Order: sequence, then C-alpha cells, then structure tokens
Amino acid sequence: MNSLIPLLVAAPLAGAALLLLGGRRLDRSGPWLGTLAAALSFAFGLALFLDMLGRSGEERALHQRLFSWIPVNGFQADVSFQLDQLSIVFVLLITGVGTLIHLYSVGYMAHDERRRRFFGYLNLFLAAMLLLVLADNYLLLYVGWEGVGLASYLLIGFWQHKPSAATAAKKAFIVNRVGDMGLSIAIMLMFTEFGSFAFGPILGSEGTAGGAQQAGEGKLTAIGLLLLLAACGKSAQVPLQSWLGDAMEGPTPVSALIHAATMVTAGVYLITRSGAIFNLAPDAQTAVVAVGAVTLLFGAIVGCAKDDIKKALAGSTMSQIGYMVLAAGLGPIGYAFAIMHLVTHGFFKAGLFLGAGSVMHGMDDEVNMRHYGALRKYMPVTFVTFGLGYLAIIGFPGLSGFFSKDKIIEAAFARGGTEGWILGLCALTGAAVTAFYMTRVMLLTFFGEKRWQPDPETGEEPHPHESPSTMTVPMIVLAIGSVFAGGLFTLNSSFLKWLEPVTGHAEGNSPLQPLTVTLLTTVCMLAGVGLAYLMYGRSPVPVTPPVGSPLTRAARRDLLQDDFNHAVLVRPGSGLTASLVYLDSKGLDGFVNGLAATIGGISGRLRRIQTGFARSYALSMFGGALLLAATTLLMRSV
Amino acid sequence: MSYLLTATCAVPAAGAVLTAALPAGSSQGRRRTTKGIALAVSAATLALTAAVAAGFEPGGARYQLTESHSWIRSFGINFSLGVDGISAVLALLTAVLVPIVMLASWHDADPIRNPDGTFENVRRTQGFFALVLAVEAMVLVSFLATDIFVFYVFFEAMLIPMYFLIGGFGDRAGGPDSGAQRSYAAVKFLLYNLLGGLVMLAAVIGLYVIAQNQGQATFDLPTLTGAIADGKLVIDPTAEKVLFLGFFFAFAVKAPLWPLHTWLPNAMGEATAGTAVLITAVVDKVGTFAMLRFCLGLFPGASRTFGPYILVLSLIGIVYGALLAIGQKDIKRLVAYASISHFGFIIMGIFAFTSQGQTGATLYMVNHGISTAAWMLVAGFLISRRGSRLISDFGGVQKVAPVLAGTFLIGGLATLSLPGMAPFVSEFLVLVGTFSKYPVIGIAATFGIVLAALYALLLYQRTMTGPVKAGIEGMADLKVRELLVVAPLVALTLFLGVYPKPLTDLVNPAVDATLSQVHQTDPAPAHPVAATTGGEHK
Amino acid sequence: MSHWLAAAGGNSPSIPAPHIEYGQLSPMLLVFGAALVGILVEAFLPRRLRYGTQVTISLLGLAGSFAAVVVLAAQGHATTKSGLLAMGAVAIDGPALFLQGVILLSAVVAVLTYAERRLEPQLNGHGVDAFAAQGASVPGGEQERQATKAGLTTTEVFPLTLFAVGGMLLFPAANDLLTMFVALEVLSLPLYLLCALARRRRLLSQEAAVKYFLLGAFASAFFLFGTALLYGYAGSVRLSDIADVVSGVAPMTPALAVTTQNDALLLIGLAMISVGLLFKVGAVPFHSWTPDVYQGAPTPVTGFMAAATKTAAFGAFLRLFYVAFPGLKWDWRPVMWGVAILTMVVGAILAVTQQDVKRLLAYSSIAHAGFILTGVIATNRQGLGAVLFYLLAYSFVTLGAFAVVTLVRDSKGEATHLSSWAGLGRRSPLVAAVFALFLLSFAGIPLTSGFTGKFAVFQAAAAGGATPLVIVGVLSSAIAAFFYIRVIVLMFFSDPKTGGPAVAVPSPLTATAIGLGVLVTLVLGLAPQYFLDLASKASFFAR
Amino acid sequence: MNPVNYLYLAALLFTIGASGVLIRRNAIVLFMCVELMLNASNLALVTFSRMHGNLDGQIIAFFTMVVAAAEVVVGLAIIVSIFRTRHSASVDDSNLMKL
Repeated sequence: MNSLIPLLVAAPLAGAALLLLGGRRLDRSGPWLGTLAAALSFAFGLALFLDMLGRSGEERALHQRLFSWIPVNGFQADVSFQLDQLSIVFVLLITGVGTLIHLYSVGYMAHDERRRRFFGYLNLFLAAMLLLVLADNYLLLYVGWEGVGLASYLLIGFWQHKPSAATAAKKAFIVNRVGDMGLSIAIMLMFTEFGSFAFGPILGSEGTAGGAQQAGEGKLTAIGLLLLLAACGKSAQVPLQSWLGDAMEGPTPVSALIHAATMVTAGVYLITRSGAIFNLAPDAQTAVVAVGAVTLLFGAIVGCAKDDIKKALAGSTMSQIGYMVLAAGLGPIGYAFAIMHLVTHGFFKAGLFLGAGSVMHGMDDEVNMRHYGALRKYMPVTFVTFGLGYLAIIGFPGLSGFFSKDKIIEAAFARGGTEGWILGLCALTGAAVTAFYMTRVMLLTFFGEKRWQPDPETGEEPHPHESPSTMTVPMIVLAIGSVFAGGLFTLNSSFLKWLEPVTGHAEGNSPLQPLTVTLLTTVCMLAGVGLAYLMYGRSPVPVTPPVGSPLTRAARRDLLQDDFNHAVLVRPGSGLTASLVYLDSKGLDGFVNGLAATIGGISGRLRRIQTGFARSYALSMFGGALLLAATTLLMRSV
Repeated sequence: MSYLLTATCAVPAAGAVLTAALPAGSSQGRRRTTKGIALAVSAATLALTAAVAAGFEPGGARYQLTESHSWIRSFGINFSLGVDGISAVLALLTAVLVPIVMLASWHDADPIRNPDGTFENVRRTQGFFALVLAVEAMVLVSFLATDIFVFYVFFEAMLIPMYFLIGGFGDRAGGPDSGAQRSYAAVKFLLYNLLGGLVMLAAVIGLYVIAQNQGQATFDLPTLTGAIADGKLVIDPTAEKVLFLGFFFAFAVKAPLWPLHTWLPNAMGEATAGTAVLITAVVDKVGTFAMLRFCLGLFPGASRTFGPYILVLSLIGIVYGALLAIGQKDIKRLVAYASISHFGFIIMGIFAFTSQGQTGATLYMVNHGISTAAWMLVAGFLISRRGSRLISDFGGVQKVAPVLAGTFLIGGLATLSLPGMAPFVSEFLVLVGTFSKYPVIGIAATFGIVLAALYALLLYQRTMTGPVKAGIEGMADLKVRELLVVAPLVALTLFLGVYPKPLTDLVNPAVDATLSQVHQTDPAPAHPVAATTGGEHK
Repeated sequence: MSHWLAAAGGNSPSIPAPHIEYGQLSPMLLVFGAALVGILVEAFLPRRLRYGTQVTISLLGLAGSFAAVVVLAAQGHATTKSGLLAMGAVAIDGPALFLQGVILLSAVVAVLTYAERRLEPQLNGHGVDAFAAQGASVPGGEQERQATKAGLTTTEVFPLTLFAVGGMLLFPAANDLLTMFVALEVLSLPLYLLCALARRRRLLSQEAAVKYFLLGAFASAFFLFGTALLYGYAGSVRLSDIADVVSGVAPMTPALAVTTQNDALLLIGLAMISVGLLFKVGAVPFHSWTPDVYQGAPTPVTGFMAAATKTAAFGAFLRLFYVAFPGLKWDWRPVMWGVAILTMVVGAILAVTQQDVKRLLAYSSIAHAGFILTGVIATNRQGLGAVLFYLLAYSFVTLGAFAVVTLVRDSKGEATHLSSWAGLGRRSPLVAAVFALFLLSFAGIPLTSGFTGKFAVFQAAAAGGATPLVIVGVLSSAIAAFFYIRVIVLMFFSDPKTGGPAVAVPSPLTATAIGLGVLVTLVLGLAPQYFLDLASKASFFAR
Repeated sequence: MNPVNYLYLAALLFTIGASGVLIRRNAIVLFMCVELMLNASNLALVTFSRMHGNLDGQIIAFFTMVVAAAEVVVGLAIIVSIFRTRHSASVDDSNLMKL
C-alpha cells in the first residue's frame, strides 16, 4: 500500500500540470478532469484508510521514502512520506471536501472563461495540502506549507482584473510569509539542535523517545513559539490574522475549501503534529492557548459586525480555528478535540461557504447581507443545507459542532487554576457570540423582508433561484456530514482512540462536571441566538447599516487590524524604502559620482598650471630641480 | 592531457572571432546566418560543457581534466585549466544561459532602420553576438582556470566585451537621454570593476612576490593552496589580511556586495534584457565563485578573520537590496536590486563556513542565474512590447497576454524562493548553514524572504493585474521563440527545485575541500538524532 | 700647462690612436651614414626624385641598422660578449641592443607615417605629406602660397629623423656622461626642427618647436652642469668610474680625497643630471613641455617622438642609475619615488579633463612615464627587464595611436578635438576599434601589451620593495582608465556630429604602421613569452 | 688661487643664466641665458679638470662649445622663423597651446 501514498499527491499534481499546460484544448473538459483528479486522490485515500483500519494500532503508520532531496554533508532532506492516523484524517478531509468543492465549482465557475486554470489551481492546492500533511519531515512540510500559500495566492487573486483581489492575494501571501519565517527558523533551530528535521527522530514515535526529550526546555520553547508563529500566519490567528477577511475576494469555492475547511487549519495540524515538542515546552503551550483564546473572541467579534456574508463567515472561521488552536495548546488532552473540531468544522464551514456561494450565485454576486432577506422561499435546498450547517456551528445539541466544541470548552476548564477558568470562560463567551453572529447571518439572509437592490449599472433586480445540482449535491453531502460527523466521532470515543497513538492521551481534571459544561454551553448558545433574534429577527433590517457603537465600527474595520498594520508596518516601511532609495542614489552613488567629480575638479584646477608660457614651464622645471637637489641632500642628512 | 577544457573555452572564442568577421549587411538573410552561427557555436559549447560535467567524477581528485600549457614562463604562468564540482556547475550554467540569452536577444541587435529606409550601423548584429560569445569564452576560462594569473586576466578582460554590450546595445525603452544614461551605465560598470580588478592586481602581484621570496614562484592555485596548507608557504598575517582584502574587493565589486553595488542597477537597467542576464546571472557569478575558490583557499586565516564582517555586509545587502527593490519604479532596476539581495545570500553562504552554507551558495549561484534569467527575460519581452520600463506604464497584462504574465509570475515566485523551485533549496541551505554558526545573522537574513515576497509580488500586482491600462491593449502574448527561451528556464527551475541531487553530488566534495582549506567544520548538533526516518514500511 | 704635461706622462708625447670597433658600432654608423647620404640627396638630387630616394634611403638605413643590431645580438654581444666600445665611451650590452632595436623599429614605423601622402588633399596632382611645403616660409604668407602651389615638400625631414635616430641609438648606449650629453643633443636638435614643420596649423607647430627648444636647451644645461659636478666629484665622466668612486673602490688620489669629501657635489650633480633625463622622459614636474609639443608637432613626428625619445631617454636613465649610481640607491630612490608618484598621479588626473586627442595622449605618456619609473625604482634585474619590455610595448601602441590620429580629418586637417571624434565607431568601426584597442592597451587591460608591461613593472617594483608605489600605480591606472574609456564612449556610444570629420583612407604605408601597432599590441598581450625572455636576457649592463 | 672660487663663480653664472631664462621674455636673450648656463658648466668643468689633474674636463668643454654652436644654429632658425611669423621675439606671445 505504501506506493499509493505518493499517488495521493501525484494525482492532483498531474491534474494541475495537465490543466495549466494543456492549453485551450482542455477548456471544456478541464473542470471535469480536475474533479476527476481530486476524486482519484480521494479514492486512494479511502483505500489507504480501509487498509489502515485493517491493521492494529501500532502498525498503522506507513512510511514511504521516495528519493533523497537535498543531500548535503550533515544535512539530509528527503522526499519521504508518512501516513499515520493523523495524516489520514486530513487526507480524507482534504480529498473528500476537496472533491465535493471541485464538483461544486463545476457549476459555480461554469461561465468563467478561465475556469480551466481555476481547476488547475485547485488541483495544485490539493497536491500541496496533501504534501503538507503527508510529509515526514518539517522541510517537506514546509514545501507543502508554502505550496498551499501559493495556491491560496493564485486563487484569491483569481479574478486578477479586480485590483482588490490582486491586493488581497498579495497580502495573504506576504502575511503568510511572516509566519513562514517562523517555520523556517524553527527548522533551522531543529537542525542545529538535532541535526535533523524529520518527525520520527525528533518527535519520537509510538513509545520511542525522540530527540525532543533530550533537548533543553529553552530550545524547545523557542521552536514551539516559532511554530506557533507559522501556525498564526497560516491559520489566521492574532496577530497575523489580517489577511483572511480580504481573502474572501477569491471565488467562493476557494473560500470554502482553502479558507475554511483545509488550508487554514494547517496551523492546527502543525501544532498537533509537533505535540511532542509542545508537551515539553509549557511556556510555548501557554502562548498557544493565549493566541487561540484571543483569536476566538477576535474572530467572533469581527463576525458580528460584518455585512458581507463571506466576511462574516471568515470571522467565524478565524474564531473556530481559535478554538482548535486553544485545544491544541492544551496538550494531549486537547489534540484530539482540536482535530475533531477541525474535521467537523471542515464539514459545516465548507457547507456554509458553499451555501453562501449558492446565495451569491442566485443574487448576481451580491455579498451584502443587508441586500438579502427572505431567500428561504427562493432557495430551499440552500436554505436547508445552510441551516443545518448553522445549527452545527452554533453547537445545537446533537449536531457535529455540539460535540466537538463542547469537548474543547471542557478541556479548557480542565487546564485548571485561574488559567483554566479564564480559558473556559473565553470559550464559553465565544460560543455565545458564535451563536449570535451566525443567527444574524441566518436571519439577514433567509428570513425577513426581501431587500434586493437593483444592479447599479443595468438596473435589473436579481432573480434568486436555486443552484444547479452540481452545486447542491456537494452542499447536501456536507450538510449530512455537519449533522452526523460529531456524533459518529464521539460514539465510543472512536476518534479519540484512533488518534491516540499519535497525540497521546491525558485525562483532565476539570473543576466542572462534563454535564455542567454542556449545559452552560447550551445556555450560552441559546442566549446568543436569542439576542440575535431580538436585534435582527423582530424588526425589519435597515438596508444601510446604522452607525453603531464604537466597538461595532471597530469590528467592521476588523478591529482596526489593518489600521494598526498600516501605521506600524506599512507606513514606516514605505518611508524607509523611500529614504533608502534616496540614500542609494544620493548617498552611496553620490559618493561614487562625487569621487569622479572631485577628480575632475582637481584636474580642472591642476590644468591651469599649464599656462602655455614657456617661462612658467621653465620655472616649474627650475623649482623641480631645486626640489630634487634639496631632497637628495636632505635624504643624505637624515 | 586532455584538451577538453581548452576546447570548451576555445570554441566560443573562435566563434566570437568568426561571428565578428561575418559579412555585414542589412538583409535579413545575412543577419539570420550570423545569429544561426552564433547560436550553433553556443550550442556546441553547451555540448562540450555537458561533456565536461559528465566526465567529472565526484569522488575523484579535486581538480579533474586538468591541463596546463606554458604561457608566460618568466612569471611562472601556465594556461592551466581544471574543473572541480563548483566550476563544473557554474560552467554548465554559463553554457546553458548563453544560447538562451541569444535566443531572447534575437532582434535586439538588428540594425536600426532610419526613417528614410536605410540602415544604420549594419554591423550591430555581428557585434552583439560576437561580444556575447566573447563573454562566454572569458567567463568559462575564469571558471576553469587553476592559475591565478590566468583567472585574473580573463576576469578583467571580460569587462571589455561586457562594456560594449552594455553601452552599445540598449533596450530602446529609455527616455530621450537613454544614450547618455547608457554610456554612463557602461562607464560606471567598467570603472567600478576595473578599479576592483586593479586593486586585485596589486594583491596578485603581492602574493606572487611573497611566494617568490619563499621559492614558490608560481601562480598555480593548487600548488599555492597546497603550500599554504602544508606550511611551506607562510604569509605574514598582516600581509595575508591585506592580500585577502585586495582579492575580496575585486570580487565584492563584481558580485556585487553592499555597498559596492551601485553600478549594477544602472548597468542592468540600461542594457538589453539579455545583457542584463549575462551580467547578473553569469558574469557576476565569477565574483562569488572567486571568493569561494581564491579567497578561502589562499587566505584561510584572513577569511576567518573577516568572515563575520563580510556576513554583516551581506546581511545588509540582503535587506537593503530587497528594500530598494520594493522602492523601484523601473522594472529592470527592480530586478537588479533583487539580485543584489540575492548576492547577499550567496556571499553569506560562502562566509558562514559550513557545508550547508557553501553548497547552498554554489547552488544559489546556479539557481539565481536560472530564475533571474527567466524573470528578467520575460520582463524584457514585456518591456520591448510596451517600449517602457516604468512599472506605472503597465497594468492588467494578464488579461491580454496570460502566458507572458504566467511566466513572469513563475519567474517572480522563483525569485522569492518558493519551495518546490530551485532557489528555495539553495536559499534554505544558506540560511540553515548560516544559522548553525551565526544564529542572529541567520534569523535576520530570514527577513529577506518576506521582503522578497513583497517586491516580487508587488511587481506582479502592479504590472500584470488590475484593469488593462492604456498602451497594454492588444499586447501580443509570447511568441514561439520567446516560449523556447522561457520553457527551459522554467523547466530547470522546477526540476532543480525537486531534484537538485545531480548538482549537490558535484558540489559537495568541492565544498568539503574548500572548508578543510579554511580549517572549518560544521558545528555538531546539540542532541544529534538519526537524520532521517528513512524507513520503508516495517 | 704643467698639468697637461703631467697628464701626458713622460717626455715622449705620443697620442695613441683610439681603437674603434666599427663592426659593433655599425648600427649607429649605418644610421648616421644614411643621414649623411640623405643630406647629399637634398643637395644634389632634383626635387621630384628626392621623396622616393629619401624614403628608400631611410628605410634601408634603418633596416640595415636593425639587421646589424640583430646580428650583434645573435653574436652574443647582448649577453656574454657585452662590453665597452670606443675606448669605453659606448657600451654594447643587452639593454643597449634591445633598446636600439626598439628605437629602430619605431623609427621604421615612424618613417612609414612620415611618407604618407594620401591623407592630405592633392596639390597639382601630387600627394603631399604632413610637413610644411617650405619650413622657412612665413605661415599664410606669399612665399608659402607659392611653395604650396609649386608642390614643394620638406624631404629634409627624413635625414633629420635619421640624425635623431642616430642620437637615440647612442643615448642608451652611452657609457660616459659626455657621450650621453652629445647623444642627447644629437637626438634633440633634429627633433626641435621637426616639431616646427607641420603643414597645417603652422603657428602651433612653431610654437611647439620654440617651447621644446628653449626648455630642452634649459634642461640640457642642467644636464651639463650636473655632468660638471659629477666630474668634479669623481674626476671622470665614465659611468663605471663614477660608480667606483662612489663605492670607494677607486684608487684614492689627492684630488679625489678633496672632492669626495663633499657629497653635495655628488648629490647635486646627480639631481641635475636627473633633471635633464626626467625632462626627456616627461616626468613631473619636468613634463610641462609634453602636451604643448605633442599637440603642436606634426602628428607623425609626435608619434616618433613619443615612442622613440621615451625609449632612448629611459635607456640612458637606466644606465645612469644602474651603472653609475647603484651605490647611491638609498639617496636617489626616495626622490624618484616622489617623482614617480607625482608623475603617475598628475599625469592621470590632468588627462581627465583634456579635450584634444593629442594632448590627451601626451598626458597619458606622462602617466606612463610614471609607471615605467616604478620599474626603474625596483633596481633589480626583473625591474630592468620589465622596463625594457614596457618600452617595447608602449612604443608600438603609441605609434599606432598617433597614426590613427592622422586618419581622422576634416577640412582643416586632422580633427584632434575630442568632440569631433563622437560617433566615430558608427562611421568607421574598424578605425575606431583599432584606436579602442590602443586605448585599452594604454589602460592596461589584460590580453593587451599594456597589461603585460604594467604587470611586469609592478611585479618588479613589488619584488623590489616598492609596494606603495604599486598601490599608487594601480590607483592612478584606475583614474587613467577613466579618460581612455571616455574616448571609447565618445567613439562608440555618442551620436556622430553632422559635418564631423571623416576617416581618410590611408596608403599602405600608414596602414602598415597601424597594422604593426595592432600586431605588436596583441602579440605582446597574448603571447609575450618570447619578448619577455628577450628583455630578461637583455637585462644586464656592461660596465 | 683656490680653484673652489672658480666653482663659486660657475655656480653664480649658472644661477644668473637660469634666472635669466625665468625672467627674460625675448627669446634671443633667453637663449643667451641658456648659453650662459652652458658656459658656467664649462667653467666648472675646466676648474675640475685642473683640480683632478686630468684633461677630461677641458675636452668636454670643447665638446660643449661645439654642441652649443649647433644649438645656436637650430635655435636661431626656429626663433627667426617664429619672429618672421609673429614679428615678435617674445616667448610670452607663443601661448596658443595651454591647459
């Protein structure tokens, strides 16, 4: 079976190559080719999964070394894969959701003339993401890591003729690069510490201790913090969160696949994968939970204020990933829950985005929720699937989100002490806010009066309609996942046990009973829903947003993150650049030119000695003779 | 004694003479003959270079295929050639890039048609292609020479054809004063490099005199480095430092290292794109190559002494070049500043004194050559279509010329060292190699990767995306010839990003030898573990 | 009177007939002989036959002389059989023969450019050369007009040149100060006249001549006074005798005991003799005549003067310092250091702002004098060989460069202002390329003769412990490169001026001269071994 | 009489000659000053000849006279021709070429 692992990556990679190099001949068949490649990869993943199920816990991890990538003395980087219980979860999520979204895109992008390229990029993304989760060392992971960044860049900026899309794409890439810096320094640190950056030797596997156990805590903390920086970039965690909202400039399937279900969760994968390091670096773990807690609130608050449906969902994504990061920061007790939430979130958030896409599709690409309303009548399938996703995300009892989020909140309390209480309360508050903003989205979009606005150019009002089946089928599948996945995973703790060989297991010591936590969560959720209903459900929603409180206004501006970045980084940066340009031309170059000018000047002055008068020449000779004689004499006397 | 290396250098040299002597004329047929012959010569050179690389045994002697012909006996100068792994890959880079540059510059040197239909300067074509071949020959000798004097002579002499290439052939996209700008750039290039070379000349002479006084009146590099290593040749530490600085100054100008870089943006900005590629991808590499081969081997003590300072300069270069690139308004100058940043990485890798750093630096030379060639040549196609180098004159190109835009993006991504592309491998090696000895400098240099993303993507965004600007409508996409230029570069970028082993196998032994010359070893990891999991399924 | 008798010694005053080795002096004798024949030709041959006859005689004389040099060298007179001739007045040794060879070859090339008659517009169906129709006529006067109309030419330039060449051959071979002085005058006096004989711009030409003459005479006076002082110190003008006295190996006489007490005689004498020689080589601060004379003289003469005079003068310089004053090394070296540094730097810097090609080349020759001086200062055998080689390389580049200058003309004759050279590379790529090659050789770019020479000289200087000089040399080379490159920029990268000068097509004479220059420049750059060997073998002075 | 006094005289004459070259404008006078310098040298030579008791110095003096005569021929030819052109023998008038 090992040989199937490279094929997981190869299938979409070949698809991407084919689509991007194939030329116009493939314009028509391209979307289906791309979907096929994704489906093929999913099939391989499924086969590997079934194979893995057939083996006992210790023998489930597979390794496949392809070739030596960068062989340099003392530095061994291989193209080598590792498929274990954690990876396979991701593989299935990526290829599964990926295939669905490919399928959805066939309908969604049907009228885009550059759709062949779109599918090429999507396939490229799948390949990179699979490489990320299948790599058996950090450097190869880094390749996938940046590869998904590239795919994200290409897809966010897919509509390049829109300056906003191009800017957003660039911003995403560059912010991610800051995180990547963390990852690359972390790898360097690992190399100097361990002489390796492969998972096995550093992290240890299945009971065997890795290098991490021998290293000092300081180094491990440093590595942990650097990995956290990387995770922050990729997973849009504070302080590198600013790109995610803008990333919604990309086509909606992209938002669903990359900026909700898969790529943005790579940070969680990284932290979970590096659990062995974090477990030994409590300070780093504290940082992780802090980032998670802050982000989950940050994203939630932003999500409350946005009128753009995708941006609201983006805030929500940020917030949900905050939950995951928080869980991952809690250590062995939280890893499995983080991943579980990641998977369920993959289902419902992808479903929600696809639903949003479907709405936009029906509403002539309108994204402002204040111009929606009453869509439940026009788009029933979308309404139902979106609604199920909604219930799942707010943690409605029995649906996926209920199980996964509940566990995280419980684990947060279980951290113990003041810290535990703070984290727990944050998570609880988050749950309430989640319920609030999601209800708001739901109400603004599907309920109330219709507030459709005519197109400013053509003057036509949109005619909402249900989307074609290529789009609705994926939504339905994802909705099913949103409903049942959580319960399935929790049943008999199957998910926990599955991951245990990778993540380890720990029992927490929660100050609250699990049931208490569940009750509290539900109450919070209901409170959020209720508040939202009070604000948006009972009275008609104004088409133009009210001014709002300072907090609302700040939240609309993403809590001033861009203003902050602009003031702290961009403006001084461009000032620095401009002054350096000046310095280069006037300073360094000026020095060089000045030197030339000085020589020219001296030459011009010195020339005047050459007066043209024979007698002055004679004088200089006479003087020279005197000087010569005098120095010769002087030399002797000295 | 094999004559393969001599042949490798002689073929382009003879080709240059032949091309220059071809009959001139304004007819297209004559021009095509000239270009065809020049291209054939460069292809033959590529074949010879490939034979050299294939004939090189990585496990064998340090210098292979060596040959030595007496040249100037009075000074113990032999025309000695020899190839080691580092020079093999760089010779290969040169031989690969020259035909590509020729193909890219196919029409850049056509005679200028006057308004009245007559042609001015009908020898332009012959001149351009002969000069390119001359540069190739001289660069190859510089890479292959194992005699310091021979190296010096060709290191200096190549300035002249380069100078005429820069000054004589502009890209027709400059303003009304482009002629003046161009000759300014050419003169600046020449004087800067000549000054560096003359300082080196003093050092070369100094070294010779010291060696002569100790009975080693030779310029033979292996002999001298051997004698230095064995203690048969003892250079007083102060003298060693001075000589090192003399050599290093020349190479730092050529490379170019901050703050000696200011000639490069002018030269690359005013020259044709093909010439700019020759400058940055080929000729400048002689500088970094020479640091590795001459500075370290001949002056190990001084290299160690100055290493940290040079690291700081290279770090400044990395950040400075990148920041300046961000601030540029001119596409070609932007690429030039990006190159300055990259040269910072190369020099950093060399003076970090680790095998990762130096292997990385060597690979970096190759990869930077390939990727910058791709980026710059596509930029050249773009510029020649619009007749302007100003970034602000472009916008929305991807809409009208998607393939051009796509290849330009690939070039940019390679420049920002995207993993999976060749430059990543080398950049990471340099960073890791530096970090393992100088963590602070390594971390600071890592900022360069963020800045690289900024300049590369900003350029792409400003030129290619957004609404189609006036003057861009109807811009033609890449033609077949242009695709032929870009395709091998892109293919190499990707291939060497995924499978650089053929190069590392060549380079590793040479780097080992270089490191042992400076008495440096890699720092051992604090808690070593097995390097790889390496396991198949149990 | 009593002294006279005492010196004659004994009471049978018989003057011994001096022994003269005619065979070994034949190079000089042949040239002087040819010159005399030339004079007779001027006196007796009808005007129309003179040109052809003179050119033939000159070339034959020079070629014969060169052959004699080669034969002498082949017989080993440069190495094993080197020695003194003519009662010790003349030395025949490596440096002498080598430099005589260089001077003769330069002279051949120069005569070729003298004989060029295709560049000037024809008069009366006759081609005319670069020299005044009648040197004595007043510029712009009636007499000149008539002379021009009559198609007169000054064929006297050939014998004059031969006399100068004879002096030049003697100058580096002179083994006593008197012979040296005489040789100096013999080479100088015809040159003063030649400078005055330009066909165009005669005012400048005459001015050049008068300046050259007055300053040259002034310098000669210094030389002579220096000779007198040295004679006073050592009691002899023979170089080896002076050296013996300086080093104290000479038998002490009562008179010597008095004069050698006073080192001022020696040192001031040395300084004054140096003035005379430094004037001839054009070293700062005795250089000021160079630009004016180079500019004003007819260009073929300038080329000849720049190449051959410098060679001869450096030959004499070397002999003086290596044979007569090796014992005074520690006295003259510091002073010469200063002169060399000044010469290199001032020459290079002043050239930067020049606007006239000939003046530019003049300043360049000053800078080169500085570079050669660094080789002289090395005071080792390598230095000697290096200087010999440098002179060979420099001569041909200079001749070639000035020959090219004669080609670029407008209606007023040679267009020497730099601005008129703009765009030459587009109009006549070949001529521009050749000139560029010469300039690059001047600049010392590798693979040209200039580089090999510079390398040899600097290497010798470094080996001789003059490393700072090498560094100054290297830096002034960089400055020098600036103005050579400026000319190249002008030729190749500037747009041609409308109505600017055109390149005249020369006869095979000038073409040969230029071709020889190119050939030597390339051969000495690419494969200099043979000539380095030659110079190295030749680098030994007979005493 | 102490021969050194002749030397002082010679040096004085030489200096006078050199100063004359520097001071006088007329080319002929200037040239005469050069001759004076040559003759100062002759005086010195003859003096030294006497001091050393050999004839070399005297012989050199003869040579010098011949050379000086030759110089006069050439010099006067040049000066006369320039005088005919410019109607002036002032060397300061000849400065077309400078800088």
